[in-house]
Amino acid sequence: MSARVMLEAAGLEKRFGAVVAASAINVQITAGERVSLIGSNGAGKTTFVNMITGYLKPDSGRITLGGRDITPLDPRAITRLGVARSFQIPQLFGDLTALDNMLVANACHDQRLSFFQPARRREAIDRAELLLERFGLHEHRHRRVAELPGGVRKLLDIAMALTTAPQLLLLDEPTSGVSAEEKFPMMDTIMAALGQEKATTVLFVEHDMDIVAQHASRVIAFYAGRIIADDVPAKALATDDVRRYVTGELVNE
Amino acid sequence: MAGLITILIDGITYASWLFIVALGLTLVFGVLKILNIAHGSFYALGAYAAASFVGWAASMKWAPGLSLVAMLLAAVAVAALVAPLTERGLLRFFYGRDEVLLVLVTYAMFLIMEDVTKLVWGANPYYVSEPYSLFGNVDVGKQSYVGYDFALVGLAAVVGSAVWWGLNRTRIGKIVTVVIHSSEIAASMGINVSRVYMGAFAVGIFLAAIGGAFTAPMISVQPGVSVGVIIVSFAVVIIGGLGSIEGAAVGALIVGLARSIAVHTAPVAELFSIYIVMAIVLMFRPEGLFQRIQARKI
Amino acid sequence: MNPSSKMPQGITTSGTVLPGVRHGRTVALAFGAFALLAAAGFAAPKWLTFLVTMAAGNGLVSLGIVALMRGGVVPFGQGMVFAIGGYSAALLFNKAGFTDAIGLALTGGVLAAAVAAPFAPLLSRYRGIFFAMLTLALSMVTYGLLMKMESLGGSDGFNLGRPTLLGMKLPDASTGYVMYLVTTGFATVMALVARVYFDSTRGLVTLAVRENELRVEYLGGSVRQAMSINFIFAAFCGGLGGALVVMSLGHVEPTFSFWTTSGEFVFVAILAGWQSVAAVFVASTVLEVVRSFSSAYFPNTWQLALGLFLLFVIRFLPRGIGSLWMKGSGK
Amino acid sequence: MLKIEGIHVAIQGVVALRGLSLTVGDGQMVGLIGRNGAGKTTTLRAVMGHLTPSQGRITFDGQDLATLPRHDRAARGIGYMPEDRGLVPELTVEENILVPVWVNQGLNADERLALVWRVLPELKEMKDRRALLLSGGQQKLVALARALAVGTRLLLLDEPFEGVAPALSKRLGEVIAGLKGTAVSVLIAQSDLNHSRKLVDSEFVIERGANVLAQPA
Amino acid sequence: QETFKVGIVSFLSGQAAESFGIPAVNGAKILVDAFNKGAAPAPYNKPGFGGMKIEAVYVDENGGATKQVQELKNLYDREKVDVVVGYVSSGDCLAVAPAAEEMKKFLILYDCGTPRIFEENKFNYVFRTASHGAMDNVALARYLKAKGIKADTFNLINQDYAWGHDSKKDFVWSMEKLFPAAKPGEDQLPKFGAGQYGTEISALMNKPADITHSSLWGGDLQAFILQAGPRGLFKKTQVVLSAADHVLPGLGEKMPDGTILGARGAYGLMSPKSALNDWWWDLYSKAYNVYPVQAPYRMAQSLLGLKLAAEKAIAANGGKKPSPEQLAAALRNSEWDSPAGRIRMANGGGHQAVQETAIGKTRYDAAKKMVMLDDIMRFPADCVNPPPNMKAEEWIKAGFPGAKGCP
Ligand SMILES: Nc1ncnc2c1ncn2[C@@H]1O[C@H](COP(=O)(O)OP(=O)(O)OP(=O)(O)O)[C@@H](O)[C@H]1O
Ligand SMILES: Nc1ncnc2c1ncn2[C@@H]1O[C@H](COP(=O)(O)OP(=O)(O)OP(=O)(O)O)[C@@H](O)[C@H]1O
Ligand SMILES: [Mg+2]
Ligand SMILES: [Mg+2]
Repeated sequence: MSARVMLEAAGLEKRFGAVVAASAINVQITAGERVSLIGSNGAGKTTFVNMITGYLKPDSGRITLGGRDITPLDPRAITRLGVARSFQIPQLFGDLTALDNMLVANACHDQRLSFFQPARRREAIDRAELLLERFGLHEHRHRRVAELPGGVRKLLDIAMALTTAPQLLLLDEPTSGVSAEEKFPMMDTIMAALGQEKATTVLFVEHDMDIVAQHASRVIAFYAGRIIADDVPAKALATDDVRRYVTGELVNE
Repeated sequence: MAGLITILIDGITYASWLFIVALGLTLVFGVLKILNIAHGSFYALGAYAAASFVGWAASMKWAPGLSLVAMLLAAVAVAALVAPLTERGLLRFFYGRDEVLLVLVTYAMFLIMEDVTKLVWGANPYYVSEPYSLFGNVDVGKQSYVGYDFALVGLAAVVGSAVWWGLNRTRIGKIVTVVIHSSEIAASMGINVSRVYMGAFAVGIFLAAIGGAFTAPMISVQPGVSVGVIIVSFAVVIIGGLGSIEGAAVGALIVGLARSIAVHTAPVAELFSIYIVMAIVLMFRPEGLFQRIQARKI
Repeated sequence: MNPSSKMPQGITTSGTVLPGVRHGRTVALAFGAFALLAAAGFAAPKWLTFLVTMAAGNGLVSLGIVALMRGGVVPFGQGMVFAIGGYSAALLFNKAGFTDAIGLALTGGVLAAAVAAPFAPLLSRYRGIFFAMLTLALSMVTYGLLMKMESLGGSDGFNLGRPTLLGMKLPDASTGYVMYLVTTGFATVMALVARVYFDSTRGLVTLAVRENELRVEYLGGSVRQAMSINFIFAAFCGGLGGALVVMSLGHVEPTFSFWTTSGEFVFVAILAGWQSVAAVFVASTVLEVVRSFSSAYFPNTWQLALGLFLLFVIRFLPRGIGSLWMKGSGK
Repeated sequence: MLKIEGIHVAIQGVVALRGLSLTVGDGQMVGLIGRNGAGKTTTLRAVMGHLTPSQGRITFDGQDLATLPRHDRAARGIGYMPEDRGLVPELTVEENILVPVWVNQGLNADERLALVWRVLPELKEMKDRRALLLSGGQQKLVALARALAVGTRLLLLDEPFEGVAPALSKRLGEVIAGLKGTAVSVLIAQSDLNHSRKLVDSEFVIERGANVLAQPA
Repeated sequence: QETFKVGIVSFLSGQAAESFGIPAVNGAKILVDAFNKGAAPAPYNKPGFGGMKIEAVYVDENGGATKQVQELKNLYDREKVDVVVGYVSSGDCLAVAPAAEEMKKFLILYDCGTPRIFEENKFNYVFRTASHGAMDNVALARYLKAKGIKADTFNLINQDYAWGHDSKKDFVWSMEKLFPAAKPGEDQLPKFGAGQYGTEISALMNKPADITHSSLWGGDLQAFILQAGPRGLFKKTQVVLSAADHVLPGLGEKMPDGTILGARGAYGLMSPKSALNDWWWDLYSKAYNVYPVQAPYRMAQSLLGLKLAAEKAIAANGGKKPSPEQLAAALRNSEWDSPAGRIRMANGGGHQAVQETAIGKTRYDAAKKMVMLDDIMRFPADCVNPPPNMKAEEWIKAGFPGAKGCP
């Protein structure tokens, strides 16, 4: 694999009043990596994802995607460059059915929207249903998503992110809210779905260390806005800082 | 120089009654999420009730100074009578509906109240002008102002601070904040949500009514008084930011001053002054001057 | 086994459409409806055809509002485009001697859209009540300007004569009916256009914007573009409606742009709901009928009657009249 | 103390619970286990009165809850931690915890606050921060604290461990375990057995709105 | 027995209801009643209209011009009324006139003030049975002149809509002719229904002028008087009001003394002495406990004119109900006596009435507990109305050519 740097964050700083949400964040992600972002609550993981995707502007620092500076861009422009994300709290179109949610994702992905072409046309539906099926969402496709249980919504959220066939995918706590016995199959599903899109780079925020150990090729651990570890899972999870602040294996004194 | 002082005084006195009325509007929106078109009708009700009460007070031979008390009582009576009727009897069936739908509900209420006030009080005008002379006149330079106008500024300040203090500095205020955020959470905490709605709505009506009651001495109370205040008070709360007390105060001052400047320097522009100010403010602050804190979404 | 084959056939295909097929059906439906309307109008008494003409003209404005409502915003100032359409048709008629009904209607629509276009990017930033109020402010400024324009009759407005149709003069007796045909014809065409637009990919994205803008942006869709387009579309509908109403009415005045006028358009749009385009015209007609009869039979309390009617509809048909026959989409 | 007998609940026409039953005894810690969409949240919301069962009964200390207004639950000592935290963003952490104490007579604010700070000392440091600034996990802690503040008799915890980093979820586990043996009963809704297995005295597993089996742990 | 159906449209709600709409409708009700009983004095003493019972249908004018056109069509087409008498608002008049014309139905505009209706259009079926607004302000200026009141400077406060604009211009032009040296000062244009005039009053007081002119009416006028009175505006300047008689009964002692005002005709306290007027005054006062002001007078004069025209047309039609054309032919160029004096359909090709008017000065009579009008001066129709061949604006600007009989 060529060691092409796809995403680089250099010297990111972000404060909210007195709270430091990001401090001296330097990260380089190579294409094809599966990176897990871990950290205690409030460590700055979501903030990091938000800065990469343009939702938050860092106070200082620079983010480049494939060599191109994306720091000033808005979420839409960054999405159009092939970055997709899912959300800690699913962001769906509550009054629409699951299928329609997917159709919207499809439609938005098309470069040119049409005034004439029906949204619910056969080939679009087929494409959407394929993905829904892959995520086991097929039976829910005609239900209003506001009525769907939390875990299902989570999956749908991720399925929508995948519709845009991204080269970089950021998942914010994909398995939270998903029942225990489904967490692993679900990560398998996601990763399998990704496998088909060639070499999608994935960053995922995760609290379950077993999943991290199984699915990540690299772990970045956050604490109080700083990166406290950045290594392959086995090594990262073994550092004192991570054991103290993240997994709680070492007790805080 | 004298011109400037006149502009200021005129702007502030105009702002005072406007603030009282707009305060009620913004409060009701803040708590119940209803932008109440019928607010103008409550204003009219206050004015009519004041006419009836002051007339009654005069017939009971109350001292002239007590007519102010009669006006206050009128506003209380309107709030005590109308709030339960409209809130319990009508609005609660529409809670949680779309904001715009609720605007229409209150529009329907406005239509109904127009005819109801006409049926109750008839079409003939009422005058309550006795209290207007209570405070004598105050001379400022070339101008002679009616003391009552300044008394209204005082009333606005008192009412405004009372409501502000109640919402920001008391436990009741915090409780209202919880209800504003989510009625389900509030109920889970043990808050009697309908009572808070009712209370906020009653206070809102009271503010509209007291605005009407204390304006009554300067106007002739007759059909149609409701229409004029609606749009101006809307403009005030939009400029200030919906649901914000500080916003209503600043909005009322801006509207009052803008209008005063227009009348004194370019009377032809009076008709649009308010809307132009509103458009300009929204241009730079899409949600008004005092925006509500937004919860984190992602 | 393919899981989809387990589903009952009706569910899999409900809501799905094959390209062209649905459009064909919609067009046929529209033509049928228009033919029916034309026949009914011929037989109906004059007051009724006039009422329906007005309802159709006003309904066009509300149709534009529905387009915006689908994106989650409600303009409280559509009176502005209504007035622009009306005034431009009337001025063209009086000052330029251009009298063709269809031409005037189209000009009204196009001019209204042209005036609205520069505001569209600005307004696309606003949501909720603030969008409503900013449009209201614009319409009230327009109202104020029209009030001041003494050359346009100030607050009293002015009259225009009888339009012609495709070069033909309209005889006294049938003017009402011809204008009825022209207006309902435009209404049918615009309803058709709106239906196709609402069902298109763009139309679906509009619905998504209402639900969650953030997500639309994160999927690469442009919220502001969607809003702007809807705004311009609504302006066109509004201008068209304004021009048509003015031609039938023979009179135009600044109250066209007053907030109560705008309020009624919004009311019709809400009454109709956002699902069905036909419902807009039904709602518009229902409102006119209720208002007309209550003002005839309760001259002193017609507002009370109208208010009660409104409450009744909002209470029992919260998703609009359209929800009576559009059960499919949404909940 | 809490007894749910065969309740049916529909949300906007969608049937979410069909004949669910469950009991929580005095001082017991009970798990309500089910996959996504099984009806856990619905059950808790029905107890809190946000949803009304079309059939069946919910009793608390023998009193039928259906006859009581929604806000009466807190007065009877039921604390609720909703799935989505439900903090009031404008209020500070401390105010979020205190508001329910204020509105329920019979609770001593100082006492309840002291209890909360003792059990969750990490919250004391952020007591003056507005809730809207907290991260998801931090909000979970505050929500738990708020439930504790009024929940003198029964706590309803909806997925307390969800989205919480391991270190913190351990803390939460400790806190909940610490309630054992006190007079407070706890009902924990969870899809994840890992956290609750060690904690609960008994568990009810539900699927598609109905009981699958009830077993003592 | 055949009935004659009359649609009567006026403000039953909204801002013009109290001052104009409802008093006018009240007037119509008792008058129709008296007609049906044959109780009116001669020549109005035939029961109903030439023996046909009059049936009145009342409609609210509130709601805008579009609604009015629609309701007008409903009245003719659905309710099958024979004539419509109505409309206070000039905008409504402008809108409904062509609609009636197109339907070839008979329409009487009884109140609205704009001169434009018959100056800009020619109608066959539409009539206005009252003078248009130019008369009011011409008379005011003439009154000032005749009484030798000092008018070196004058301020203006008028509502910001056509009525206010037109009144202001008519007054300013008249002043230019009659007081060439007079200088206009403040020109305030509060919006219709403003209710609060503190700022405007300050502006007027800042630049005090000899005369302050206003065409405010209704609630706006009352609020203005209530607010300006205590601030001493009426003492600093001679206030002249073009259409203010209707606020006198209500305001009573709150009406400052010495205010010069008109009633848009010789109405109310300024009405001429006549048997017909006495009858009408008593009829109205007994029914409503207040004397009639301008609105019921104007309604009465239109119904009286309509009655004579209808009877003439019925006679011409051999006792049967006349067609709109026959009605129009009968009313065109006709003349009749009203409680406010002689009404002559002299202008606008026989479709626009001219009438006399009067101006007076207020004085509160504590004994009678009512405002009286002193120094009343009467202006014959030909003195204050333009001749048939001239538009009001041209006429005033040309220095009132052909004005006859001015005091
Ligand atoms: N929009 C915001 N306004 C104010 N403070 C914020 C905002 N977003 C994040 N913060 C603060 O920044 C810090 C980091 O928050 P962030 O959401 O990134 O944490 P996280 O690592 O994702 O935590 P969790 O696992 O609980 O989701 C927190 O202390 C949070 O309170
Ligand atoms: N607002 C709603 N409208 C309609 N149906 C709903 C609504 N909320 C929940 N439901 C339905 O009720 C059922 C039970 O949902 P509930 O939220 O109780 O599940 P849960 O067990 O808490 O799941 P999760 O673990 O995902 O939180 C689900 O099938 C869901 O579709
Ligand atoms: Mg996070
Ligand atoms: Mg749940």
